Amino acid sequence: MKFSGIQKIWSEWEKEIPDDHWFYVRSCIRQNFFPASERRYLDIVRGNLGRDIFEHPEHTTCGGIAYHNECIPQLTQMTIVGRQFSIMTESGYSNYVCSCVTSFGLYCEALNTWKEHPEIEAMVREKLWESCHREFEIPKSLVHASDLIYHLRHEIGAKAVHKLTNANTGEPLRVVDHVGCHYAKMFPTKGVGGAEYPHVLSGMVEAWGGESIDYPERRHCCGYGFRQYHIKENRGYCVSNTHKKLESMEPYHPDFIITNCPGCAYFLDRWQYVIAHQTRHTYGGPGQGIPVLTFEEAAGLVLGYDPWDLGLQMHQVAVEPLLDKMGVPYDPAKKYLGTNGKAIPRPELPSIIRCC
Amino acid sequence: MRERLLSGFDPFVLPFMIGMCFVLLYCLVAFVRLMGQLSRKERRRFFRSLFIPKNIARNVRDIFCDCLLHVKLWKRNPRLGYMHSSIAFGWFMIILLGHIETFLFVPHRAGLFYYPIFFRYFMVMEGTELKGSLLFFLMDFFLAVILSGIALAVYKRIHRAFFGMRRTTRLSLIDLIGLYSLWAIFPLRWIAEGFTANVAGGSFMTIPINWLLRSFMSNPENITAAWWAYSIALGTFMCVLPYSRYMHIPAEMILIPMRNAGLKVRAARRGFALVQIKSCPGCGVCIDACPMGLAGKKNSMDASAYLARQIRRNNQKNYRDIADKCLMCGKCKAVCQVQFDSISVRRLIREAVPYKLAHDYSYLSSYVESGAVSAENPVEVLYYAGCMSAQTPVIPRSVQRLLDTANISYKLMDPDGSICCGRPLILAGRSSQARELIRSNTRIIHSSGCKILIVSCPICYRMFREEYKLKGVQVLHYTEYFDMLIKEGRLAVRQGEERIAYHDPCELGRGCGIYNAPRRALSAAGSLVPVPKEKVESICCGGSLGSLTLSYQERSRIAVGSLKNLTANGPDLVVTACPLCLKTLADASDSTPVKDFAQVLCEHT
Amino acid sequence: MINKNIVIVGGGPAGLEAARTLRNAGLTPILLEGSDRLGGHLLEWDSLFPSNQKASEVLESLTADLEGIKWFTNSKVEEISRIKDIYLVRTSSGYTFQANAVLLTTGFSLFNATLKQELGYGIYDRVITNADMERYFATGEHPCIHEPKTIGFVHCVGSRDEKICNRACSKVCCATAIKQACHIKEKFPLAQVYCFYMDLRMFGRGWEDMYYNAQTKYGIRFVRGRVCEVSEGMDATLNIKAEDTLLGKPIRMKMDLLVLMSGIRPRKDTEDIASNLHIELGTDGFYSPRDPFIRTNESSNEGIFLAGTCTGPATLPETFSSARSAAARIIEYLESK
Amino acid sequence: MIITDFGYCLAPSNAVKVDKTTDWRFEKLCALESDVLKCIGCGSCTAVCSAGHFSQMNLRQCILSLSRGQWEKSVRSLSRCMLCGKCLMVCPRGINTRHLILSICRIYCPGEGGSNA
Repeated sequence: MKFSGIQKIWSEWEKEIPDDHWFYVRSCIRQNFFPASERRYLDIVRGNLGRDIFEHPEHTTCGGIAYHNECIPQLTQMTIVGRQFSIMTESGYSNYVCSCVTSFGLYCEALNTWKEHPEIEAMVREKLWESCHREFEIPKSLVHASDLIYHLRHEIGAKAVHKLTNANTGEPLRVVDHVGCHYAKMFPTKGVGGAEYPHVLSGMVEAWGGESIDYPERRHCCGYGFRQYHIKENRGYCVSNTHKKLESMEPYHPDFIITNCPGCAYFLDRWQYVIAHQTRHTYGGPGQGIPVLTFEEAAGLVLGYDPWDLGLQMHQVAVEPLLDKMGVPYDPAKKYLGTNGKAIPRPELPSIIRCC
Repeated sequence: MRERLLSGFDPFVLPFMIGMCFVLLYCLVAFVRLMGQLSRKERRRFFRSLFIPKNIARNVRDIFCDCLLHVKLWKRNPRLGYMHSSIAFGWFMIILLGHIETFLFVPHRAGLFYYPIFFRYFMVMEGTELKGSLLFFLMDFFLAVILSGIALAVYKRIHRAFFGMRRTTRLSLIDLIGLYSLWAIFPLRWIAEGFTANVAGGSFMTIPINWLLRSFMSNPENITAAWWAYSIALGTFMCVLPYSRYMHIPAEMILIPMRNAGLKVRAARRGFALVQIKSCPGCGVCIDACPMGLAGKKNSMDASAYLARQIRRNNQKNYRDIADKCLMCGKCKAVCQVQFDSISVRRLIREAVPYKLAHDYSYLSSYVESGAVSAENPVEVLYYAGCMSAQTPVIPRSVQRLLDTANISYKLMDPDGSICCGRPLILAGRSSQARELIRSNTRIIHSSGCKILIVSCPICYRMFREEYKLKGVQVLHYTEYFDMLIKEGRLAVRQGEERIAYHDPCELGRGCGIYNAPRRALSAAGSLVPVPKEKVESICCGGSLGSLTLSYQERSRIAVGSLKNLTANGPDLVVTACPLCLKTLADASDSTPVKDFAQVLCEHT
Repeated sequence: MINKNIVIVGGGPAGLEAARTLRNAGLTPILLEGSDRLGGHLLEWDSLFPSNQKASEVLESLTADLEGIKWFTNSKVEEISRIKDIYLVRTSSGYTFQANAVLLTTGFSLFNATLKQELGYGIYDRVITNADMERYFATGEHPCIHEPKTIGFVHCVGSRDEKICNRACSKVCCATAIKQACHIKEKFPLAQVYCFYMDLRMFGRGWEDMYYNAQTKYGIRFVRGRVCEVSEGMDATLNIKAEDTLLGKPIRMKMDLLVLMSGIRPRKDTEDIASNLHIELGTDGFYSPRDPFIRTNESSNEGIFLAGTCTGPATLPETFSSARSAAARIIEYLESK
Repeated sequence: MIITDFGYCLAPSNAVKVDKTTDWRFEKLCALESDVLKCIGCGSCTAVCSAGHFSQMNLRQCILSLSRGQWEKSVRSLSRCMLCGKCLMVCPRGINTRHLILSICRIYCPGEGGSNA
């Protein structure tokens, strides 16, 4: 691998990320799967980095899941996007940040469609006005939440409590990344580093002391694939894709997987359990999976947040070996305590792959 | 005439005796083993035939004509015939006369093998007897005949064109030893008898030698040396005989009664086939006959004589290669002096090749059941064009047009894809696999309710005739059928001007013996030009499915050679009656047009 | 006519051949070459298909006798202006030449394979281009070629690809790929060599024989399908993804060396020269001849002539013919003036 | 193998992993029958095939599959061959198709594995 070649590509595929004053929209599924991620993301950006990021309680889904499952037509979905933008406009912001990669792709798609076909934009404005008497302005910039962290990665690195290194040996942790398909594959210019060699996550990993590892199926889909997953009969196909990715990264013995997409984090994590129960194979050594962190969780760990505050107990694959490696202190007793200090229901422990 | 040595023995006879005993023992063992290889039925048939008077007479005649006089060879090539028969018959007569002499003069020595052979050494002549002189004359006469044969044989190795042969068998080392010892036997006998001619008597051959020898070699020691040399030559020849092509001498004695008993080749290297292989004298007639020689010089090593040799040597790779390459045109068998059924042997060798993948034709049954040919409105004539005809559409089209012209109501058996007749499988040595195809086609034929099956491909035709049991259905090649129609006046053919050279497809001619029907029919349409090598002698076009390994370059060289023979007398048109020959020859021909039989008839109706 | 000036822009095969032809006709052409050596792409090539003749030999015979030709290296053309029938050609070396006719033999540039990011040229050590391969053949050295076991040749890189705005075929890559494949197989007889092609366009004389020999003599395996993704494995081997379209299945393979057949693209300065001289460009970015059959050597601007690959992909013999015909056309033109 | 029934399971990959397929059979075939390398995939053999008229037999595809180490299915389809020789007549590269088929039948044995071994 020629590092100079990659750097050349990265320098050619940089994108402009505004430094402050953001309007933040959440992801539907991330809030369910890893509810702490978004909360801590806001904490990190506001608290640790001192930036202005605004979240409006009235924002909704972008309609992506319904759209990709062909439950709603594109015009409906674009009208929802218009409404989101109108909330941003009303709140006085113009830098739009979304937490979800699917949404990011959709926003890009909508903006590009409107650019190519102004008549569609006009129609959307009309529909939005008809339905809820709102108006919107096109955001000045549209970025994904991970772009922001990428932009601020060196600031985070400077404030790091724990580096992404092995606390005992000092060696950098080996990290594989998985960038959500809709992040850059649809509009390569909209992703940091483009579609083939995305830099958004590996940039963070390197800035925080880890080693980013290139593996053959790096660009492959995590296996979610919307309607593929939502129809149960097709799930074998979904899990096969994840299986392919895991098989490809296994020989590199990664310490964890970092992703920027809500669905990917969920599926790469949960499918390890399914695969273990179908093939008896685990990818992080006997009984061990490969922990999957969202970029917010990774940033949180680096900045010294408590693992349970970051919601790491919600993971299927046990994160404790990783925490031990990084030297992150944690109290096993508090793992299953809710934010109010009361015990939450404990999961049934699977037989083959460790979850704690 | 009396014995010179009272003991009746001299050590020089030992080489001969060793050789003789070895050969006899070998032949005995070989015979017993051979009998073991035959099935009980075959054995019974063989032994029974030995006692049928008609058969006995036939055996004697055949042995005399084939083994000694080489009548067939005489017919084909008189010079070669003389060469072979002079040695074989002459030697036989010398041995016979030797025995007669022994019997007449020293009956008590008749039991000794060597006595008749070395008679002149052991005897002393006292006075002249007419009986003796006559025998001496006869002995010398046959010796002279043999020597003339050997002189020809030596000359043949220098100048084979004298015998009209382009190629002769390339001999192996052991064959060469056999050959040279055979050549040496008779001159040495001449010299040895010449030494003793003044004592034991002689005639016009030996006495002059005696004078000559005595003029510069007076030492009597030389006498024994010459007899030793003679005996050693004999002994060497006998010792190498079982391992050389000369094994054909004893083998043919068995071959002829076995053939007359009606045995068939059932295994490639056992039983009757083994006798045939051992009977091959390597005369080389098949080498020039083999079309493979047209493909290239080294291809002549694929002729039957070499096949027999490789089998004798038990060289599996080589005999498999030779067997696989053969076009199976059958010409070698047709010209063979010992009627070596090399085609069956080759087919059986191919059958012995192990395959991991068996054929599966179960898919055919649904096609057959779906009613490939409708049983409604049965007609008398069913026409099977065959697989190959799809590549030569002029044939089925012409056949159909002729049938229409003759007002024959007929049906097509394979308007929409043929099931192969199965002959290609048989030729490839997978005959048991062909059964399913035979079954399917038989069912289709019977379900059509036809009485006559016309076939335009000779390969299929031979298959239908030999392997199918089509009760109540007459199988006719289209040449036969149209010949019949013309003869019966149902098909009128206009006489044309063209000079036609007819090519006999191997499977139709040598395979099924149909030579005249196509010629008769064609002569109604044009005038037939004689072809240098035709009918039995016709040269395969090179396209034959019989060959498994021949490359297309080799095939096309054969085709060019075959075409050269056909166009030797400058015909306007080359006509054949086989789709494969048509395509192969047409591809090879750049001046003379090549047409199909039916096509020509069609153009003249 | 003797005193008329002809300036030839570009000292590659077409320029050299045209200059020689004009010289042989008694004229004194001026040959301008931007780089420091005459020869153009021939300098970078080791051998030429289908005869495997060394490129250096061809170049040698082209440059053996340059007497009567005024040639200048390091003379990049900066500007060409027209005053009535005379063209003024100003070069980077500071000279200005007067010309009654200008012949453009500016040639082509090889497609920049880094633009096909998914193939990893410039990223992965073992991905090289046809030009790198020629350099390797010429020098026998390449840091990443050590006894490769599996070698892949990817045809049509930068050709027949609308994603990089080139729908056209580059005409010579198929033959080059097969030539190089046979060559590398000769060097590493144990290697398994694959050619990934979209269509095999072996239309030239003797080319089909090359293909036949590649199949039979060299055992090169041909896969009809485009390599569309390359990634690096643990030991720097490459994992490639393609579809064997004849098999109807995607195939995955490990490769020790992947050679990209970069196609023929117009030079970057083609557009500048065209706008400077007001001559037309085709949609493919190459100069357009005045008509595609008879006046193939004339540009849309009088007095400006074209030859060689600046008018589109061409084989070397075609380039030479085009150069000679351009020379003949220029002589006709000058005589008619 | 499967411990928990999720109602779905891993689907086998459709991709051919060329370097994971054992190739000695094909090498043996090439040694025995160098003609196999000549195929240009024109499909003439398959177009005229007598057996292909009634079944799935496809010599063109079989040759290709063998060269990619995928013999299982394609070799089985060769068992339909009637050896009629039409393919021999049409092959533009002069491949001795009949003997090629026989050689394949000698070397390859279905049931010995060979999809993605």
